[in-house]
Amino acid sequence: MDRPFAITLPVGSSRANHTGSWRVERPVYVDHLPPCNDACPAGENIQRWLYHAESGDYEAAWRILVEENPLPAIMGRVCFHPCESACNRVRVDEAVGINAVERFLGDTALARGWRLPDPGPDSGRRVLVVGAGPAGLSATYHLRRAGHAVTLVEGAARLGGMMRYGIPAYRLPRAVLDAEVERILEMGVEVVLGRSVKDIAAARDEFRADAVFLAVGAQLGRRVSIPAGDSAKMIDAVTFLHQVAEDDPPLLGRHVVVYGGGDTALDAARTARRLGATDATIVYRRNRAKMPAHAEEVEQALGEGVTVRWLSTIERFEGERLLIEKMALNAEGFPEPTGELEELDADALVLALGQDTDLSLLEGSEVHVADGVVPVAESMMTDVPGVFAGGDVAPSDRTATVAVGHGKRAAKGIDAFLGDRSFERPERHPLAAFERLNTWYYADAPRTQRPELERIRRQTNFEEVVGGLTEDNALFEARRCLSCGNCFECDNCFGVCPDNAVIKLGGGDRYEIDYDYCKGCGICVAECPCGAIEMVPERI
Amino acid sequence: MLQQLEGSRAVAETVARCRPEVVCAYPISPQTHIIEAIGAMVKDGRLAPCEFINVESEYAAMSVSIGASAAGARAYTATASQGLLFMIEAVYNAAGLGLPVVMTLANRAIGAPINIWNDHSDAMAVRDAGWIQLFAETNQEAADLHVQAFRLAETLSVPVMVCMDGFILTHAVEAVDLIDQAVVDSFLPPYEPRQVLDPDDPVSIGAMVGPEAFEEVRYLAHLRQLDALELIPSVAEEFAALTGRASGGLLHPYRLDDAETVIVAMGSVLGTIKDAVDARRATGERVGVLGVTTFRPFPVAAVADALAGARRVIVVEKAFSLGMGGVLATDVATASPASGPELATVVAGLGGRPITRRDVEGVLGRSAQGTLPRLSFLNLDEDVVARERARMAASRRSGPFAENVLRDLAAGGANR
Amino acid sequence: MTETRVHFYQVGSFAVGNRLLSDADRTVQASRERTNSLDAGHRACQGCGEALGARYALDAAMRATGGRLVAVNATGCLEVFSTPFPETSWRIAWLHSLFGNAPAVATGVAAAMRAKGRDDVRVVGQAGDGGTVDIGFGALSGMFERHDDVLFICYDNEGYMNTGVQRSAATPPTARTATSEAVGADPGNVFGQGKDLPRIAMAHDIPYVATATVADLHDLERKVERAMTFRGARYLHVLVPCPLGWGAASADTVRLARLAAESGFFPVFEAEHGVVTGVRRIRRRVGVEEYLRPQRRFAHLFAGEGRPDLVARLQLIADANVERYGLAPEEE
Amino acid sequence: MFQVRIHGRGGQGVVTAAELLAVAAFDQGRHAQAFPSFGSERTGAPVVSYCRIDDHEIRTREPIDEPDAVIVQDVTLLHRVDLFGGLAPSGYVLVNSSQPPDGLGLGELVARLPAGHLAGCPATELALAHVGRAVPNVPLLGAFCALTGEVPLDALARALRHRFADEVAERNVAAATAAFGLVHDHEEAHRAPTA
Repeated sequence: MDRPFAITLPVGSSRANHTGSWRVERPVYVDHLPPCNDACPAGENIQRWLYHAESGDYEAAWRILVEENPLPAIMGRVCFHPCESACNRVRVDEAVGINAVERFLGDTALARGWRLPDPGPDSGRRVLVVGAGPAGLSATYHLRRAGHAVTLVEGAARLGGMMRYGIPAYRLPRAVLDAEVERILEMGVEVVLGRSVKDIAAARDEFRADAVFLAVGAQLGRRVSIPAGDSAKMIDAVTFLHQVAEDDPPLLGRHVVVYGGGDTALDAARTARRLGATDATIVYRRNRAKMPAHAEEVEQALGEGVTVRWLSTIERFEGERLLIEKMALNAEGFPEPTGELEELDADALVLALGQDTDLSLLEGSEVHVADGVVPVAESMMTDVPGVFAGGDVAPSDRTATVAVGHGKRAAKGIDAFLGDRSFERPERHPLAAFERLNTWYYADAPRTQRPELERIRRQTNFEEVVGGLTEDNALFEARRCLSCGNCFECDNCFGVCPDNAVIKLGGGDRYEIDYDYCKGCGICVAECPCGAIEMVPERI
Repeated sequence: MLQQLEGSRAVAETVARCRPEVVCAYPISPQTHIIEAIGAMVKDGRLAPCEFINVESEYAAMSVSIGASAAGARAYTATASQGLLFMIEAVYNAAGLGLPVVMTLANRAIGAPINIWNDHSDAMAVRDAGWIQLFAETNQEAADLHVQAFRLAETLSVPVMVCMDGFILTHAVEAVDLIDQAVVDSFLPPYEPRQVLDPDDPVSIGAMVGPEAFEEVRYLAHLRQLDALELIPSVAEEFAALTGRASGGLLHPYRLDDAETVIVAMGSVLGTIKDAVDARRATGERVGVLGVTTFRPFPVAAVADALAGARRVIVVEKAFSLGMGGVLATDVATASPASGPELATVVAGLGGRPITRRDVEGVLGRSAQGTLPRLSFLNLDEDVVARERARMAASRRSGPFAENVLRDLAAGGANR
Repeated sequence: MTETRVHFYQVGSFAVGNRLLSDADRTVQASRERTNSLDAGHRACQGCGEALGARYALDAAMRATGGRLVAVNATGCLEVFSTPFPETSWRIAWLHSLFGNAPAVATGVAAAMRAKGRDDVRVVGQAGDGGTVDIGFGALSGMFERHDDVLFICYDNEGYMNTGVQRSAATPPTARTATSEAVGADPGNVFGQGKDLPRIAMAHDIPYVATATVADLHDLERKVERAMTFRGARYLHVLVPCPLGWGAASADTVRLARLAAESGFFPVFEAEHGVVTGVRRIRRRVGVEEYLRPQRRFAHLFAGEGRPDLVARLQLIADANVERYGLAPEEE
Repeated sequence: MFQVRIHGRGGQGVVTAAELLAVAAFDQGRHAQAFPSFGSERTGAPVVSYCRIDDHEIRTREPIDEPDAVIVQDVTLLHRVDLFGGLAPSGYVLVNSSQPPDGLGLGELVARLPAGHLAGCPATELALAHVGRAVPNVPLLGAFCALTGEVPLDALARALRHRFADEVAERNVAAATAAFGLVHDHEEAHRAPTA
């Protein structure tokens, strides 16, 4: 160097000074489990598919979605989205409309004819799936992906189970159901319709199945004894909806009363309205807050003219007249009879008091049944090796989404069983708690957009006639995702480091800390919007 | 071309021919005429390209010069007295950074008490700053020294201060042969910096240097000063070859051959002293004069050589270090030959007090008689001093002594 | 169904980068090609706001000028921690002269460039608040009034941190420094003193004056870029929290800068030719207490029974800023 | 060497007068040195300037204590400032006045100096008439040329033309010439009896 000694220095020479030695704590990148993923009964990687949807790559998003769930257009309509209840954004403004985006992706896939992934290489093993509801279909899909042959046996005339016979068409258009079911069948499935399996062991032998997945659902409407006159027309909701689904609706008359407080009660009441009932009244013994039905469903039902008599029980049903007793909440919040009676006009009473499973096919088998359901291990296997059970027959919440999740887990359990491997659920990351987020960085929805957004969100959770999201709105909604717990490459850490000690790898490869220079100040951690960096004590 | 013009004007014209690219101006007597004239030349386009900047202080004047020089421009400014002290931090800084700024110092006393007239206190206050300090004897030399100053500064990467006596030279109208532009251009090539702020080849200039290298940096700067001792005479010779004028160099000896008594001095007073020496020589006294042109770096060897034959050396200087004595004299003593001449310091001309030929002859006379003390103050009014001392002894609140002295003088010494 | 264009980009323009934005809309800092004008290996404290601010501003200036930039630095933390011999952290042409003369030195560089016909090369002068509002003030004012072609950036950490946290004319009232100790009836720095340099700069009628913080990178970079569209003297005043001097956690540097702006205690605005042309309105307004509490230099306001009277006076300052510049969030 | 000391007040061109005189002497191939009294005086304050003229190089820098000529640009300075200290026995005195020296109380000087070495000149009036400004310096220089013969009038005229532009130069030359004429005639009148 011919420049003046010490007065003039060549640029960037300080890189020789490794200030990383100052550090007592080091930042490390982590991946935490987003609450939406955590809450999803189907085990969807919601945040990941939203990530792709955010950039408008809907096919990539859909492909990640169907890694877990082959029925997004259906779930985008019927799922009660616990993901949204868990969403951290609730504490910023409102939850991300995950369900609506899922539906958008599902519909887009159907419209563009995207196909599910090809089946895996033939394993030479066969699995008997009993019941073609969401659990059975989900299991079928995942088993095919693993390369196992599937024989799908369904007692009804058509596939879909409760999705077809329990959920009214205004919530789930049959064209959507058919299309998503058909797409699974395209993977190559042996289907046997109209065949009720009576003996599980015999059927296993008959179909030369190496394993069985039992997913017959809960098809029996629960009855209670209500003093009633001979002329009183009573029907359980499951039967009622099933008949409607088969285009053979019973004649209920103009005044229909539905007894119960679950979603099925609402479906029954709303269906009755559509069938011409001038009034459909739900009688429920507790108050609105205690109603097990989902709030949106209640809202929609009320909007359609369904009336609800909360805090009421049915005392007696004599043809055309129903006597109900008013209840009052006691100090503990439980309803107690008041003795106050009231009459209602009623041509028919629909009982929506819950469903039971028909497990007669297990009689004589060694499969253990307890409290009307089949206890299963984590792999969804019953006491009997090779026999798995899921959906409504397994102890769990009885929703289509849970069933889809069961189907997936059972398929993995079966795959492990067939491969003589032990089943292990993948390790779950710690939960990405709201407290880890720096929500400052998330954009507020622009003011001009908010009324529109609210309208859209209203639509998304409404019934079919309202329609799905436009692409722009789906994109907008996807972009509301906070990416809790997982780096989404916002460059904050790269930018806010006073020591240039964050290396940007780019192109989806995120970042690395340059520990040669990182002094451990922790700004990157503090300013990471999604909590994907944490400080750990320096190893000494 | 020989012209009859004011010293400041001669310097301004000469500096302009050195093609400075950035000139800073802040008014302070007695240098102001110089930058006024340059400003006019820039404004009317005679001097171009050149940025003439009216700064808000001398501190800024030197700072702007530092920035300009570091960016590769030839930078010039002028100041005096308080102005130099106000910029002193930047004066040191320019030298420390090795930036070849050239500055005219129109020498003036330093207050308090405020005094606008000539002496050398200002130049002495920055003698350790790392600048080359050249003292002009005449306006001709003042003008010529600026051309040499740019050449020296840029060759060595050391700033150069051309010192000329305020008013006595800056405001004197006398004949000066202004150097031709072509001669300057042949003598002074465009500035090629050793370090420069260039976005295409970025460097950091002005790093913090700790104990591990500071001494080396300072020593390197000292070596550059020693290099200057070699370069200054050769540049002066080259200049003489082009112009026929003996401006610059380390020393100006006058009638030193066989001189037993040598007066050492700097600046314009040398003319008066030469007249006095001639007068004494006419009476047969063996006296001579040694003019010091290059004060920093101090030409120790050359001074020793020049004084080798002297028996008495009298340093007449326009500054002194309070509580010690002569400043130039101290350097001369350091340089004095082994023969050990008798050394006397005469502090003279402070705050513009005239030094006449008669005064100098008086000094020579006292020296010859052996009555010249080692340190004396020329024409000091001992009575005034004694009376103020008495006032101070008599009363605690004797008041400001400068004002007391003025009042005393105005009253014709009756104010006892 | 109404079609609505998407204007919403997840983190919008709050984060440093955003894969959903076009390159042009991302910050300079989001780019792997950024200059890193101040490079790694410097000796600033952990979490130094000034190191951050300097890289932000100079990288933006480098982009705005296509790399034709020279920086002049006053003495201070930034200079000391960036260039201890034999290492420099600068990747740009950089000069340090003295504490109080950076504006004048920058003038000199600009003048040299002009004389050499290098109008493409632009000059940035930079100093801390001491070098700007105190010791460098005369030189800065001179540079302003001459309209020299210099962008001067003050990295304001509200005190003399390099020398061990002493009070400057930019230290806020009640703040404890080594020369305004938190003792006596009026602990910390006194009320009613200090210089509002952005407004003083505006009074010079220079083409551009702006304030910014290290908490809003987009805003800061845009202001540097805007400043570079003007010729003449320009001034940018950047609030850079100092973990050491403020007694704050090193991780809180950006957060404190954000709270300073969101409380209204530090108004973020810009002015052209002496007229305020834009403000960064508060997004989520907070009281000054939220800003002050995490800083030990204000600890005496909250210790024991606290000094709610002094906090209230500080709140009045924030309120006055909100009023003067119209900083209130749109909802208010 | 011929040394001139000029007294006046700030604003009367005292310093310029010395400089013009030096330039005129230089024009004659002589060495000349002009310098002010180095004050920081303001308009109206007493001011002194000096000019040395010689045929050899002038090295000395000391103020002129023993002038060969004293020019008084403002009669109000008379008797207030020591105007004539050190004046050579055969020196010259030129006063800006239309009055005779006796009337100015300079009888002692008249007696001391050789005949014809003391002259008055209504320089202010001449300046007003020719230049339009009450600056007496240039007419006094014209008078100086006539009084001392140290510098010829045409050299002064060239110095004036060097210093001033066009019309201003000519007006000054006219003023100097008029003054020269007045003093010259007066001197002739003095010499006539002795001739």
